[in-house]
Amino acid sequence: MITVETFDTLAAASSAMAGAGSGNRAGAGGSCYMGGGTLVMRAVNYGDGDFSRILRSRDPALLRIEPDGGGVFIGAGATMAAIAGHRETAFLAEAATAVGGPAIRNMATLGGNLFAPPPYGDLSTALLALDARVRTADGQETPMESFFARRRMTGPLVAGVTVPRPEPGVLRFRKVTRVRPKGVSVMAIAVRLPFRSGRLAGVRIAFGAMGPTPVRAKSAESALEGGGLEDARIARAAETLAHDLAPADDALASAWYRQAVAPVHLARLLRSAREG
Amino acid sequence: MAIHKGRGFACVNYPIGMNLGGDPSQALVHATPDGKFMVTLSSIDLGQGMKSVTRQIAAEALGVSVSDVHVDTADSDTGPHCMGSFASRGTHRVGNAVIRAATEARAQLLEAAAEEMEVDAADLVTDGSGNIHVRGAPSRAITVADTAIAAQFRQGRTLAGRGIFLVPPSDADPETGEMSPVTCFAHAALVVDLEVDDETGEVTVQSIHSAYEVGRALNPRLVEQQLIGGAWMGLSHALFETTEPVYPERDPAPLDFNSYVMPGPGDIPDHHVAVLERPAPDAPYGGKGPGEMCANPVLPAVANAIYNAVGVRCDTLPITPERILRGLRELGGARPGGWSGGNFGGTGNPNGAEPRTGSGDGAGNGHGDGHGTRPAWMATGR
Amino acid sequence: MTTFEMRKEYFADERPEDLKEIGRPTIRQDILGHVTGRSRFYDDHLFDGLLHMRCVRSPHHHARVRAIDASAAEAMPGVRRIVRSGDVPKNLNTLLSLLGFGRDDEPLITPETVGYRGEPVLAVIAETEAAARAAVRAVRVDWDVLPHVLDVEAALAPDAPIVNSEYPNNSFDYHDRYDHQKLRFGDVDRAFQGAERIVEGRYRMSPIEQAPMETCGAIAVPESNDRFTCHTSTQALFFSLATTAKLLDLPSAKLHFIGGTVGGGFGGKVDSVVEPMSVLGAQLTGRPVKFMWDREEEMQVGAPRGAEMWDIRDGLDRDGRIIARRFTGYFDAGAYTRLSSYAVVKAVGHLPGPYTIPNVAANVYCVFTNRTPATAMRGFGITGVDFAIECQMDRAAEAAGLDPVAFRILNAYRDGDMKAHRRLAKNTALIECCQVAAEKAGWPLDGTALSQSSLSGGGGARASVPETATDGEGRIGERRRRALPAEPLAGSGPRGRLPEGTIRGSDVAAAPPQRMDMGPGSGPDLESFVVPPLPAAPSPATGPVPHQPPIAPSTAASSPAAPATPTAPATPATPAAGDSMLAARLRRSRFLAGTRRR
Amino acid sequence: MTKTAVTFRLNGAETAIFVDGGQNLLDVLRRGVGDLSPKYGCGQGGCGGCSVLVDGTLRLACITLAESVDGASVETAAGLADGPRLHPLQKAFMEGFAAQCGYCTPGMLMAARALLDANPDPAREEVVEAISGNLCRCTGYEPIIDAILAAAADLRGGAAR
Repeated sequence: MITVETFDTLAAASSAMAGAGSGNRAGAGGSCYMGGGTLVMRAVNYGDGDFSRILRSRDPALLRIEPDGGGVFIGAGATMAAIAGHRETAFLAEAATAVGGPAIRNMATLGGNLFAPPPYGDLSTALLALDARVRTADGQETPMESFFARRRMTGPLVAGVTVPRPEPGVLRFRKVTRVRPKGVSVMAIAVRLPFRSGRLAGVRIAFGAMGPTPVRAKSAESALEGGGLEDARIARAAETLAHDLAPADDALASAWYRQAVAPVHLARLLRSAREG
Repeated sequence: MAIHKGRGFACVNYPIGMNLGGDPSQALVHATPDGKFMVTLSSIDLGQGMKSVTRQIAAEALGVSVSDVHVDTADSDTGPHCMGSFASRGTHRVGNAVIRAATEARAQLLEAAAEEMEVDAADLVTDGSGNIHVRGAPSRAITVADTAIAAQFRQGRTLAGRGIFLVPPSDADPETGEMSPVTCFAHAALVVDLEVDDETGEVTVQSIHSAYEVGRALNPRLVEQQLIGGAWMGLSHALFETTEPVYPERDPAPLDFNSYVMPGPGDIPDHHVAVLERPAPDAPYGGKGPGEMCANPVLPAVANAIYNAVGVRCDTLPITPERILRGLRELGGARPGGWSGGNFGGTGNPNGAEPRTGSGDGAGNGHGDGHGTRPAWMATGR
Repeated sequence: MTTFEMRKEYFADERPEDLKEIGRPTIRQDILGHVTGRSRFYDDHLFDGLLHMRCVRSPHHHARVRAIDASAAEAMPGVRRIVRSGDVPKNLNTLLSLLGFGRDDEPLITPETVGYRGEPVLAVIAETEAAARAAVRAVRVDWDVLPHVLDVEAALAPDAPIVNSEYPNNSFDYHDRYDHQKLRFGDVDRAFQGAERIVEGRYRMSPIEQAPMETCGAIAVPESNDRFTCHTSTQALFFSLATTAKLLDLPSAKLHFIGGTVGGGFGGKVDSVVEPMSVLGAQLTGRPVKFMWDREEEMQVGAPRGAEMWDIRDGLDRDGRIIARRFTGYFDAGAYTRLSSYAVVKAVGHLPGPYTIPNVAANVYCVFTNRTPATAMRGFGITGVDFAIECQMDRAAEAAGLDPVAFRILNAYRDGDMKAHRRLAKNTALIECCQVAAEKAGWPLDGTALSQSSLSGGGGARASVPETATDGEGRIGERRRRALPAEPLAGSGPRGRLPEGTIRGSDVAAAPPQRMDMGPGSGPDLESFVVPPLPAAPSPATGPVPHQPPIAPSTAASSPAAPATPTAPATPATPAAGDSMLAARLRRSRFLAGTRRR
Repeated sequence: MTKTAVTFRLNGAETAIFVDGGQNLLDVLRRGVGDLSPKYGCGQGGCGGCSVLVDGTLRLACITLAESVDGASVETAAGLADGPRLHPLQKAFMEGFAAQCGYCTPGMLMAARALLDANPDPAREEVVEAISGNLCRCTGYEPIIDAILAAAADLRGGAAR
């Protein structure tokens, strides 16, 4: 049987979680933090979560979307709809809108997206490309990449992310689905393409649903870094993808197919970036 | 990258009712005291419109307005036996049972009216809007309501009918397969236009032009619902659906609608439907069930269109982007207009393409010569 | 965008237009309920004290239950009853036993050996769905995992694991005689030899889920009058009622089934699993019990449309007419028969599609594999083979160098033509559909194709049943004899390992004439038997017989060197046994008899 | 089992009920309160059959923790009509033959309602997006999209009058 505990502050929830000796999701104590519920409630409904205790927080700070230094802070409780609709996070609107139908976007939160297994995690893919940092309840910040490398359901609760604000047009996002207008990802691709004096400087390329977590395609980044988006360069970048991506078979597509079309979709995304 | 247009054709017939017969359905019809009619069934409405089409059939056969008829189903204590809603049998079997029940009730209605009017029941007709009158003399009339009241309270007569329809059971011959499967068939033909992305194997279906022969469209809007929704399901079966994506292996297995995929509202092609009506002699007002056959021609038409577009024969369903991409790799790239040609068409060729004479050298060789020129039938339609 | 037009000019003289209500776009009777959310689907009935029933299911494709420990589950809060296989009074059924078709082969709750992943071996009834789920997770089953087979061709191999003990050959038994349903019309092998072109194709489709938005379910309620009311999502009310009565050994008068408003079915709600489960639950607890599938069960445990595989071989003449068409079909039934056996017969009756072809043959198998049993779906028995036929038609048109539409019109069936199942075509309209679809799409047809009509050009010579080659291949057990237990198999009759075409004395009564010549609708003409030219047969002498192409390879254009005509033993003429078999079927039929047998 | 008291407004009426830990809103609406208009299709948030509005926002009841709507306003398809007067969406679905089995209809209506509340003059693609989380197995969507557009036009006309 499930018990639900709701806390006024994230800190309280986090220490309750820590007290239970577990983390954000199912841990040793069988506790699970719930944000929007899109994944947790499904597990509850099907009785297949390995937790018996749900922790929630109604901390208003979790809903914040606000400027933070040169970037934006997005609270872990901000929904896809809120992120898509907020002026401060307009650069993430495309990625946030790519998630689910309207009802799901009204429910699914940033925090949940950070922990969602493939084929979910479209927004997180964009955040990885933007070199966002995950802020936990203890105030610590971790780069997305390290966060994903160690992603597990233990440790302090996530308070939100801080995202460097990209110049307009620098973030490009593409979601490949089987179903239109909405389906889950065959893959999601987010690229950060900052030009300095006509050359790319600080390229970041992230793929979602191409591994257990969103992952950077570093070889492709190197292929582009310091140059432009000429066809040959794009082709070279696309060729390298197999090194960095490790997709799995699922009911939507095989690993073979995902690997086969990843270069195509990356090349198309880069060409469309070149063409504005 | 290239997007290749293709068009494909397929046509089918479809057997109406349970194979080999032996699948009865019954109906009861009775009048309320003031001449409204209840049709009692145990048939299932699972969206196909059973309640609605049997209501119209009953109204027609009774000679009253549809607003004076209500269909009640399905309760095993009150509704007489029905084999079920499957095999496109509902309209045909249940419809016929309803006609029989309604015809019996109508005969009693006319007899009751004749007694009230002191005329011969054989001379009476209904006007379909609540009146019974002497043929050719609309002013010599009595309302259905007054007739029912008289039947019940003065004549002591029921206005009710029972109906059953059964195609007698038969069997298939073990040696030759000789059999009497069904009594009538619906028909369909359609053209699918689509585009194939030769780098990803993705297919976008643009339009369907179809002709469906349904015996008689008992309610054209219900028929339209079946045909439009059925074609959607055909597309879904052609391109999307499977519980075992790498059959015969059981995994990975879709467990939700995120992974068991179907076309979304953004995947819907234009669909231009024509309905033909060749009434089946033993069907209710000629109507054949359109519910199953509408999906069937879409599947092969899609496969044929993909072949036309890129030269890949898609013989395994569903035709996923992966299957197409693997086919393209085996082929060494798309071969648009893949078809070995022939001398055909020629009239009204909107492309002005010349008919070609191909090698005609046989099976499986889908890409002989002249890929650059499209046969006339490949031209994109209106 | 959708457009919709009625083409009233076609068949106008066959269609009186004096109807008042028929043909009108009357609004649906049920629509007000639908748009207000007040239509009562089975689950839209509320009961105090409703209990929830859920199953413990096999995680293995094929396994034996050594032991089940439900003690922890039984002790959990909210758990009201553990339901074991022994609680099902008559725990063996086949759906079509209601038609007297096939043998009982499937338990409601499996006592020992499961044949597919997801097969139920125990059920739990609890106060809430959550409690039932928790209890199911607490049940421990000790499994003895067995080898499994998932591929239809592998299942037919001599050494394949036995999927379904009632059908140890892994194929359904047809007519107590063959391991497939045959169609024989004319002589395809001879016709292939004279064909200008041969076109071959193999077509496959994987299982499809009906995916109604409302999952399958039922709520059974014990009534004060010692009856049970069952609110159900069934597509076939009395079918489900009779199945429930049979499995639970209950007089049908004790059952009151209510349904009729169903959230989509598409064939998936015929199987009558949820109804006996819920009624059993209500019997055992004395309380209302709901048994419904969640979406995962609907997708992987609920019976799909089964997979099919079709091999088609066509012979074409110089003009592009199809003169011979041969099918080998495989329906993947999964672990139990359900409706697949019947789908095969329906498919055979549908062959060779809506075309007039003078020589047609088919062997179609209902094959058991270790997967979820298949059942009906929209297009039952037809969708798969129509896909195969219509892809094949495009291949054949290409081979003939003909426009695909014109090619179909050339070969289309017309009024008065004899179909392969030996009934005359009437009320046909394929040609007109082809013409209208082509016209709408701007697909140019030549004058010849445009001038054709379903009303003319049929009949005459096309109305006759051709001289037909038959054979005795595929007797039950032939394929797998060596791999199976030595003792004779129930219901399969006396057999020995005899060369194909050989008919033993004891089989003669059921044996067919080897060649028959029948006029339309007539019985076999007993005067006209001749010794048939049989196709080349595999040697019966060589070891375990691998699964042969069910119709032996033809000897047409591609391999002209082997016009094999082995002599087959002549056999005395005996009329086909169809009539007596039907009678037997009717005698067996519970449904037609209208009463339940004790 | 621990029960939690939850109070909310359902289609304008104050409602109070005890819920189980982890119980979802769909179950509470249907079995607890007796509003049977939202439908169970998956329990996974994948079909939209249980779409409801919570404080005016479209949500899926099956994956909404029931106690999270404490103090909120919940609207379902059962509350769409004003007594016997149908909402323009209901009328449009009726006249446009936009339902067959009817099981997805209540959820579809609520998704459409959420759209039209925010955007009275949607383009066709916006309607497509608005119902992209709601599955229909019968209609092929086209009649549903048409009906929503027709209702939007009707509502705009009504507002002008």
